[in-house]
Amino acid sequence: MSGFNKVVGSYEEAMAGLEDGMTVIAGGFGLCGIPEGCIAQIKKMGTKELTIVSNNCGVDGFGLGILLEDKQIKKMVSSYVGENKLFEDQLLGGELEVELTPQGTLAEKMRAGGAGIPAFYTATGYGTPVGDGKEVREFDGRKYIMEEAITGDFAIVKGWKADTYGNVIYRHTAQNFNPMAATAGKITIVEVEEIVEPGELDPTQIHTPGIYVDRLIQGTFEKRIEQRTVRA
Amino acid sequence: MSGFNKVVGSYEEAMAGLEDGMTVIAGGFGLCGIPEGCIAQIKKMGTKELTIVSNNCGVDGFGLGILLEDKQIKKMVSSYVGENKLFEDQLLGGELEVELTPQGTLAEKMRAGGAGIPAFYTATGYGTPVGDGKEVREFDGRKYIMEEAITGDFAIVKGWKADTYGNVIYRHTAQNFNPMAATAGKITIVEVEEIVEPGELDPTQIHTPGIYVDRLIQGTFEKRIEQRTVRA
Amino acid sequence: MALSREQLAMRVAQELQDGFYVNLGIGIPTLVANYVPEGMEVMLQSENGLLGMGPFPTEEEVDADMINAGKQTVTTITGASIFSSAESFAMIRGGHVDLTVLGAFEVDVQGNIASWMIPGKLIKGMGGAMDLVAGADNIIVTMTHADKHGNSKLLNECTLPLTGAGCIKKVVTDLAYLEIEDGQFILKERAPGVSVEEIVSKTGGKLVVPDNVPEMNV
Amino acid sequence: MALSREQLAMRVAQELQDGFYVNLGIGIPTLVANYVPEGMEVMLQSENGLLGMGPFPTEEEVDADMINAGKQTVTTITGASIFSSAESFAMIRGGHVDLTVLGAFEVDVQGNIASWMIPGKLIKGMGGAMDLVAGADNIIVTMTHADKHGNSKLLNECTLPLTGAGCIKKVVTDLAYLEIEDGQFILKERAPGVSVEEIVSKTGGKLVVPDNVPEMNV
Repeated sequence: MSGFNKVVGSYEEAMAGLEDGMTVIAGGFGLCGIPEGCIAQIKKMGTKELTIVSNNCGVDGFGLGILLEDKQIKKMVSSYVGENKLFEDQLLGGELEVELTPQGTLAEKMRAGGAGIPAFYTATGYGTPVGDGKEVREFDGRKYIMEEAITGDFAIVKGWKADTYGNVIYRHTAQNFNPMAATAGKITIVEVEEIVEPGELDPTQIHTPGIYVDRLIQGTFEKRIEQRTVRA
Repeated sequence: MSGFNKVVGSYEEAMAGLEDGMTVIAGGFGLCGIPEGCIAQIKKMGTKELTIVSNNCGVDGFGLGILLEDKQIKKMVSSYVGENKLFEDQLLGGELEVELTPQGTLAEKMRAGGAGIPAFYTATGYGTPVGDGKEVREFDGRKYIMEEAITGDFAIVKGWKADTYGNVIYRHTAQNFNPMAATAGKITIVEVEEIVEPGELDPTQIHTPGIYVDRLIQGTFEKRIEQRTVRA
Repeated sequence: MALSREQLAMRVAQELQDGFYVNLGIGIPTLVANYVPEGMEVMLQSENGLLGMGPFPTEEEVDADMINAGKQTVTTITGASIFSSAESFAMIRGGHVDLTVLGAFEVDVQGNIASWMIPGKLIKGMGGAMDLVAGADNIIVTMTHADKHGNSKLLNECTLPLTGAGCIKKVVTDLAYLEIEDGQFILKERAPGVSVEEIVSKTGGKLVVPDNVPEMNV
Repeated sequence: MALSREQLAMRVAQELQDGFYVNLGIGIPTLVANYVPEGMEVMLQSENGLLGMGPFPTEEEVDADMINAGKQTVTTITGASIFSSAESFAMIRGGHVDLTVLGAFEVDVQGNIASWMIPGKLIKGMGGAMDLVAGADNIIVTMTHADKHGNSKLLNECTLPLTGAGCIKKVVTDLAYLEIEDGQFILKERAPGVSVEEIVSKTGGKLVVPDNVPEMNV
């Protein structure tokens, strides 16, 4: 039997079941560690009215930015979205909704979603527009706001290596939001640079255990750099 | 200057500052991955009226159990404490208080304490004695209880290897509660089997980053086994 | 005849599916691992922080740093992962474990379960049981149908302090397989040779008996 | 004379201590890393998930998978650790970072800070700034004392939407170092050659001027 083999052979198969109006949680920070292949597949499928939960929305022509071209995104839940022109146009034109969420709160909302924690309290955003309409509560003399968990119909994740069981490790700072995204999808798809056999990864060094992963695909990645800074 | 070197030379130095009435969070599950040296030092110091937050309380004559001998523990916050006779005697004799906390809630309370999350909601314990007196709240039609974070004056942690900066990795299932305990102490002491130079551990494979660690000491460990089960 | 512990485990094992991540409690639930159908793969989760638990070690393999939630020395299977208790219960609480099997003192028609505390006896603690029952969608309780004094453990309302409220839907006892729905037990299967009458007489809670109650295949 | 960006960074660097874990925001705060006193070690935290950020890479070292919170390619120092964004903000929110340095549009006498949004302009988002100011005990705000139109950025009440409430205690501007206490700014140091009168005239919020206001040592 297939047992725990999560490998699929195509991005069509990887993203099968995605429908208009669904919520997709995406790993990545800026253009670092983004699931390039899954995003391209969503563009190809033309799925519309999507809510995308991702720290950023790519740039013009790359990353999640390409989903703006055909107006596939209805709403972004992000901490920072100011990298592209189409985004700005659609936002100002009222075609796109944005729910700005502090970066740490966003990471924690994803983790909570995956971990069965429906809500938590944080001081982040108290007394700011982020706290508007949210429950305020005092603990030990300090004020906190209640934030609710996020889950997605799909989660799309970029890993470095994975075994066929879906045990994933990330490379350097391409880890970022990916481990939390992986836990928070009803269906979690991980695309990686290399798929290895079970047993090749050290069990104590796995960032995302295979239990969170539904589909695994090997991709190729452009890995565009947003701010190429070098020293002599 | 000393910079980030967390290494101390003795358990006296490691546990300096511990006073009667303080709260100590301890890593370990059963007798696996327990900070043997720190516990022995607490016994030697004779500190009293301690609140100990640990999944278990050791056994008679080993682990946290040795702190019962001189009645050093006022209160245990644990999920399972039924492994020793002295414990039972002191509990029934009213000399010891126990706050039973579900294992997953205990782990999450420690994590929350270290992560600046003062409280969170969980379905665990709703409708049971654990939920008594706690706020109940409904999310998406399901009932949850509010649980508050735990922090300690001290956290005592058992690692496998650490570099001198306090970056720690754990061995096998001796990881258990140790990473969360490490984040939740005002002063966190980690004892390890081996101290290496910075750079010897892979930066992406560190379980506890050194930022959480105040004092680091190399110890020797008996590693007693509670249930030695073998196959032919 | 009432099922043996092994037969109970065999019946529970019929609920396994290929690719399931499974958490097995101490006692009869542990035995389920011995009856995974030929060719099927399941992966065992141990709540202290291990996914992919293997058999007990040989004398040479024994390692104090490799234990399961019952504090027994164990091994890992190929493809296992090991993590913190917070991560382990994130999996459990978040509903990522496909099947949880555990024992109980009592279960009632509302799906309540009591399994951790008998007032008047020393309380040892709930360990991970409350997290497991609250986190799993798919739980099977295994227990004897009645206690040694003949008192039913399937009740209209649990008498002991609860482990979880409204979370149990399937019970396998030594006499029957039952499901819980709309505030009643539904008798689905009988142990071989056990009569419906015996089950009815030993079930304290409201019980629905369909016209046809097949024998278990164990 | 008003401090240059470099002098501002130098003044902030005087607040560093050996063994500090420090998060530096974009702009002037980033420059602080260039003025760590000789022989002192600090470790830079980048909120995308890196503790122990090193200098920019050489051409050969450039790696798309190794960036900082400003999305710049960086390196790691020996003894660095890399982790998820959840872990990174656990550190930040949990108060484990010893010092946070960031810019601002406005700061007020209540310790409120506005740094992320100017209504009427397109809102790009707060990134990690709200988490940073809510999580740190020890925050230094660096900014010019007044905007280019001469309007003070040190106010009795911020006019822009807040990044955080009541969290700022120290401000280093191009004219002065001030602390915030009991609903007022306290003038602690003047930039070399800058008069108390100029600072008073450019400070919108309630300002306490001690008898002796030494010049900064930059």
